[in-house]
Amino acid sequence: MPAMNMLQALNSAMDVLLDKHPETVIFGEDSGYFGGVFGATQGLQKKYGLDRVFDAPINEAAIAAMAIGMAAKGLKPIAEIQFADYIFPAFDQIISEMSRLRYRSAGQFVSPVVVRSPWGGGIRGGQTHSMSPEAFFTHIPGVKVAVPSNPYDAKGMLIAASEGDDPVIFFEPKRIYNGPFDGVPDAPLSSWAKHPKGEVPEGHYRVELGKAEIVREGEACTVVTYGTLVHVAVNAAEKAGIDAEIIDLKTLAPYDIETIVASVNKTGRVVVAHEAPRTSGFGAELAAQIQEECFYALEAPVFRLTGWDTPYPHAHEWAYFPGQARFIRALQTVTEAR
Amino acid sequence: MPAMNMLQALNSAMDVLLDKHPETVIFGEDSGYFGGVFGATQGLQKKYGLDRVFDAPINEAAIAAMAIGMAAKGLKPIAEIQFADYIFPAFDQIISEMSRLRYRSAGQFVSPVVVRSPWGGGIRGGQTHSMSPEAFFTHIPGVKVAVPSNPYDAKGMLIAASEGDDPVIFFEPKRIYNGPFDGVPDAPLSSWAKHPKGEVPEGHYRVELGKAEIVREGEACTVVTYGTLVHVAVNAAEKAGIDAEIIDLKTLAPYDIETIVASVNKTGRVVVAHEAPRTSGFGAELAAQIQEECFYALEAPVFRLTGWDTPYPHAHEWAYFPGQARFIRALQTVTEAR
Amino acid sequence: MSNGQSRFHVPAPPFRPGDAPDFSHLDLQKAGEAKRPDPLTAPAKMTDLAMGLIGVLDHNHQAVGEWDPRLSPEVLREGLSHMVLTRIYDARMLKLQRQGKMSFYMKSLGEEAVAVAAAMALEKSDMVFPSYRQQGILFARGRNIVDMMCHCISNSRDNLKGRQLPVHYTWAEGNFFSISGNLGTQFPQAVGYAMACAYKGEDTIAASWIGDGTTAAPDFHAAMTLASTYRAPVILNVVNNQWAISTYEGIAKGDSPTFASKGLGYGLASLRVDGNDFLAVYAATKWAADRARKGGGATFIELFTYRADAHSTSDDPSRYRPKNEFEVWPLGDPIERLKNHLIGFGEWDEERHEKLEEQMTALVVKSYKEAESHGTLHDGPLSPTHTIFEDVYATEDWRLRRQRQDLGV
Amino acid sequence: MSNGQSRFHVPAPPFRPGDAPDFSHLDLQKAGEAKRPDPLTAPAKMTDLAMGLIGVLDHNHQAVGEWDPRLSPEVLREGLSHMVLTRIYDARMLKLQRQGKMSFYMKSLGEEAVAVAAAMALEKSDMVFPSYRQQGILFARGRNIVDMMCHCISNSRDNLKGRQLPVHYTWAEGNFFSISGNLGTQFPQAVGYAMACAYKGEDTIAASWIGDGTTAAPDFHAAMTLASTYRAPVILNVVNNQWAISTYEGIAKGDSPTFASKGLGYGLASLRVDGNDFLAVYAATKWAADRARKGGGATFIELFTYRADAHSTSDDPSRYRPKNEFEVWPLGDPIERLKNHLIGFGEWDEERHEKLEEQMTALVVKSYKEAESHGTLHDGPLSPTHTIFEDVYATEDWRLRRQRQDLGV
Ligand SMILES: Cc1ncc(C[n+]2csc(CCOP(=O)(O)OP(=O)(O)O)c2C)c(N)n1
Ligand SMILES: Cc1ncc(C[n+]2csc(CCOP(=O)(O)OP(=O)(O)O)c2C)c(N)n1
Ligand SMILES: [Mg+2]
Ligand SMILES: [Mg+2]
Repeated sequence: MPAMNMLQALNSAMDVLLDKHPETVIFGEDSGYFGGVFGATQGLQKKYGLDRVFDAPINEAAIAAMAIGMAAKGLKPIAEIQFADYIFPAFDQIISEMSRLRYRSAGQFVSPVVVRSPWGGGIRGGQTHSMSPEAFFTHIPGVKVAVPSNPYDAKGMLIAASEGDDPVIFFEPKRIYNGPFDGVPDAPLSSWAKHPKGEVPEGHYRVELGKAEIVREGEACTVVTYGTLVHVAVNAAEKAGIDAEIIDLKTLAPYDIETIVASVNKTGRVVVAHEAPRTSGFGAELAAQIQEECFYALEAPVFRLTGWDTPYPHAHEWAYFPGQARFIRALQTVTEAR
Repeated sequence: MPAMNMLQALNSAMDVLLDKHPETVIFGEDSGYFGGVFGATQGLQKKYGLDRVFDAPINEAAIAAMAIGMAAKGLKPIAEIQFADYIFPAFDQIISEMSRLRYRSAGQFVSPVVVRSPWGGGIRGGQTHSMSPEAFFTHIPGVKVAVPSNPYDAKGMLIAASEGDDPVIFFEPKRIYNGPFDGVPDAPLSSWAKHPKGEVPEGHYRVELGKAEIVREGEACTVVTYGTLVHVAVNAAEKAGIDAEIIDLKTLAPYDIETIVASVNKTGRVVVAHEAPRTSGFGAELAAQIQEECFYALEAPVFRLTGWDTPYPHAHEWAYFPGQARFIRALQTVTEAR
Repeated sequence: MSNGQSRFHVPAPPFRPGDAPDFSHLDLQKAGEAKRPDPLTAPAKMTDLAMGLIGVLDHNHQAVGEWDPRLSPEVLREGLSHMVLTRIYDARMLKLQRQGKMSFYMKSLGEEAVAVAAAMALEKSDMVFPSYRQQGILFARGRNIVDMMCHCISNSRDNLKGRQLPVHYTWAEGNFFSISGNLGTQFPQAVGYAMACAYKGEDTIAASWIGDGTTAAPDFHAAMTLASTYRAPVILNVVNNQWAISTYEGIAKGDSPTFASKGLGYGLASLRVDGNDFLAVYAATKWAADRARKGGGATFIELFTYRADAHSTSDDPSRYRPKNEFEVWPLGDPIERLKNHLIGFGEWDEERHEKLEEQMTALVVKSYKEAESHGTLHDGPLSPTHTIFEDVYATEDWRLRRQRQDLGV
Repeated sequence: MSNGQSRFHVPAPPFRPGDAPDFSHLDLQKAGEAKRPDPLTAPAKMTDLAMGLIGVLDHNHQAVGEWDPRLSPEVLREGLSHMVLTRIYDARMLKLQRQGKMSFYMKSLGEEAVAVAAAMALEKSDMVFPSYRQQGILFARGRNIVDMMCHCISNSRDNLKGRQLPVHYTWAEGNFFSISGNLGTQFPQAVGYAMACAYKGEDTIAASWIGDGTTAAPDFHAAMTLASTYRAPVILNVVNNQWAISTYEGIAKGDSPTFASKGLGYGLASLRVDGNDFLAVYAATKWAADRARKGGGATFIELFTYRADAHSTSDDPSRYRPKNEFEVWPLGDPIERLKNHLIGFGEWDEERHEKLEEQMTALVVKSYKEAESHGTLHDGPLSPTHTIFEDVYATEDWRLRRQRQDLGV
């Protein structure tokens, strides 16, 4: 199997989808000829033509609306929002329309759109190229939310999302497009080629949404996270020598409650982690649900390790990002409680 | 002191603000000549003139942006969004601009805008006139979120919001504009004139944001809620004969953690309640924070009583709304646990 | 336009309650005067059509000029019949709403031609994305009235399972999209749908309608930009009935010469049409559909009309505009005009008209009886309660399953 | 425009890498030809100004026609000097970015006149809401270069405390609003600001700039609608440099005749201006400012120019357009053109120009040394870490206090 980085894996997923399904169309700002500002759609316009992979005007609401209309007519659009920070002009189309079309029409019309968007910080993008707005979307009934953490999942989940029947907000942790990241900003970049999930089949396969994966087994505590922080968590656990069980959630809506509960019932201690601000972040949902379901198993409060309740700062990015040091401290706090 | 309903109290607040502060301007769809679809601004254009209270085009983004620009120049705009369901076109202006202007300019520019919006269900409004989108806004650093539950607070909080230095999203529980609601849809409407908080001073006063209020003392459990459900909670506790302590949160961002923690440490049992969908609702934040701070005091999991993870249905509104029956069941569940 | 120094300007309508409305300032282009270019004409060569007013029926109710679609008396009578039915249905539903049979209602009084004529000019396979005020389309496309009513009273046979407010119809079989309560959102969706029709190589097109107030919405710009850039086979209609809720057209229009002229900056074919002239609406829609089907791209149409009644059952227009505005409104009543046109050449008479009204009234009354037999909002039966958990996703996930179980349904 | 049947259409630029660019199709109105109406003229009476091209400097670098602002040689030399400084500053900063001194940079190469001339035509008390490509305004308004650099390298003296990406300046003292990374959002804010100026009875106006690509954004429509409805004293500029990132103007423009023509449907005064002609930009801005100050309301201006370098340090334009496009671009280089104009009537020469460049280079180099003495992004010192918790609200609440304590700062 070839080694692919995450961008190549996403590109390959779209290649497979375009090839297999004539209804697949792909568009976004700079997504056509140029292949996207990160290159995720590179070469696809050339291969499949201007009418299947094309540039869209700088209007994220228009991009979402066009996708909804197309999907209602049976196409399978994959729309790219250039940065997750720029998804908000499309928020109304997503919450009021995309998420509800099936419901309000009692199934007569559907809009199984995939919205891809580079997501998260760690690339010195400042407050408008770093956001992790996933929590907003998990509060919208009718959309699914997915965040892969490696090339293998990225490809398989994108195919599953596009072949599914529901709208999916598909966030791509851009910090790990080119290699996993252990949470130490100055360390040399590692490569996906050395990571087992960097091996990606060429053809069609699916990684179904809604299933989490235990990426590291352990007894001392559970870490529930997704995206870039999966790697930071693994490295922090190694570094701290803490026997943490680490769950890569992958899909946030609907999230895989069974896997979480089983793990927490075993460990009794939990860290939930994300880059987004703390207040009303997705960690709140996880903590609330875990305390409800595992109340009698918990030996310490669910610990929320998150970004701060501030915009994402530019120069002080690493004071904001929940990196290795803060992760280790969190693991120690929950495992040492009582 | 005169008895006022909530609309009259809000109208009186704006009257006071327009009179006292020449920088106050008020606008929104149908807010001018007509006085708003619920009448909150009735009579104000006539009294203060077309340039102080006026109609805006049907573009919620434009309304927010106009308010931001005006506030940056020193005005104190109060913008009305006709229904909270229609705030999403303005979401980008609120999250990317209003909330961050002070931060990204390091205090050189500020945008202390108040966005008022009728909020919540219970008036047969169907899925586009019933939403409670408060959780979204509590996840935005830099905006405050307020939800009064009675005329006295509505007036005092609106004045405090407009005289404050930060942007405030001010949600008004429209179900209780004209009278408190005990959660039983077929019961005759009661009147604010009979409620102590229906007595509202004519002139200027403030109810500062950030402070919750214990509206009913009790020992058996704590209920943390806001808006319409405050009344449903009180009535459910009475009806069920459960000695619940009921906290009217009033401000959601930043919320009054001290009042909550003190109560939960006393009761050891909690219901957090809202109308919005459960997943990633504001109840998640409350539950997450409570379990963290009161872990050793809790005798039962924090119970989330919420709307379902569906759009707000029209005909089945009362199957969606967390009414008296569900409230009583929640109180029983937490108090009876173990 | 100026007093020589910058000042704060807020526009206001010419007439408020108590004023005597007078539309003599309107200077409307006369019926028959507008030229009808070939449907594939370049937009720049027909900008006058956005500034004038395409009309066919003159003040003597004669069809005049190049835009006359030359319809047969049968078709005209059909149009008349749909409009009469629309009006009678609306009136009846309003009454029922007042009696508490439904939570809400919205009439289309005075603007029936906009919907009916357009629907008749389109193919039934064309997808329509209407606002809440084009119920006329449903009658023109032959939807079962009992079904419409079952939706409005949210009963057990409501095809939307009680999920939507009344008048927010959906009818996939009739290529009638799901109406959104959010203004403007469907305008760009219609463009996307039309693009997909072209992508699939189909002959089908899409059409959408928004109100004058909604032209201010962000999604208006999204739709117009998409339609222009991708030359989508779509017809984008603005029903300028001159009022949003209490807000007059000037708040959305500002200093625009006409709503139709907003299309010119996008390079779209842009027509301003007498919306109370059945023949003109029919002809303009046909022209635009032709243009779209032949690869000429989108057309933007302003339908100049007047909202003769309240915005909805939630407002009282006498609080914000003179009561008799509609009476002095120069473009009249679309039903009266078409009726008089038919009478004018002997294809209709007062007696037949009365009979038509009676028939339609009877149909509506009878249909409502049948609809009510399937339940009402207040007394039920409704769609079963467990259905509120369906159709959120294609399949129920654990959260919805648990919540459904929690509710015991 | 059509092949006789509906089909899927996606526009594409005339030239891609490898093609020989040729702008002969452009048919641009010649300098001096456009009429200059009184600034209070009604928009409908000057629609031609949105279709043509207002220019002053002809191909012999002479100032011609009614729009010649008749500026003194001193003012022209000042403008030239600001433009030269802008270009040298940009070039230097790019180099420093390549050396890792800052995270990101955006040049304004080839479009310096747009910002500099406009800034000089406005009053310093007028509030500007620029995009990230009008750094020229800062030079024209005399901002300290060291301060600008301290921002770009996010050091301890960055007036934005390291919170913003480089080039996203704020300078309240200079009435330079905080630049947003989100496209288009500030366009309607500028209108609100201008309305507030009028509300307060001040003479001050506001001006904002967006790119060609950003005209597609929803907030474009918000701004234009507000500006029209409330006749705000604002100048809304579109810098049509023909490229968004890799996306050519046609994706935003669609079939619009010109970007300027998008103003006509809003009833706004709409000008299309040679953006590489310092005198034309100056004159048009002055005209619009006059109009606004006198109560004539808003003006919409398209500044036709060309983005001569990459979008930012994150893209390589040779991947999406011919390398030599700028060289054959008919409107030339704004610095060369103003320089030659001055030389043409003996108020400038090559020697003085070289000296100016040397001076400016020296100033930039010296300034950078000073800036660096206050720290750099990589080596610090930065603004103290605790400042990341400041300015979220007017005062720190318990959440931020605890989080700050948690981080130990
Ligand atoms: C986004 C949004 N904002 C506000 C509303 C509330 N609203 C419903 S109808 C209406 C007026 C619409 O006027 P117009 O577009 O002229 O349509 P008409 O009703 O006249 O056909 C308003 C403001 C809404 N439904 N959606
Ligand atoms: C809302 C939003 N969407 C997307 C982007 C990403 N983006 C940054 S600059 C740019 C291109 C802008 O082009 P244009 O408006 O022509 O301005 P120019 O850079 O040419 O001056 C894009 C797409 C953004 N910053 N904001
Ligand atoms: Mg209207
Ligand atoms: Mg550009």
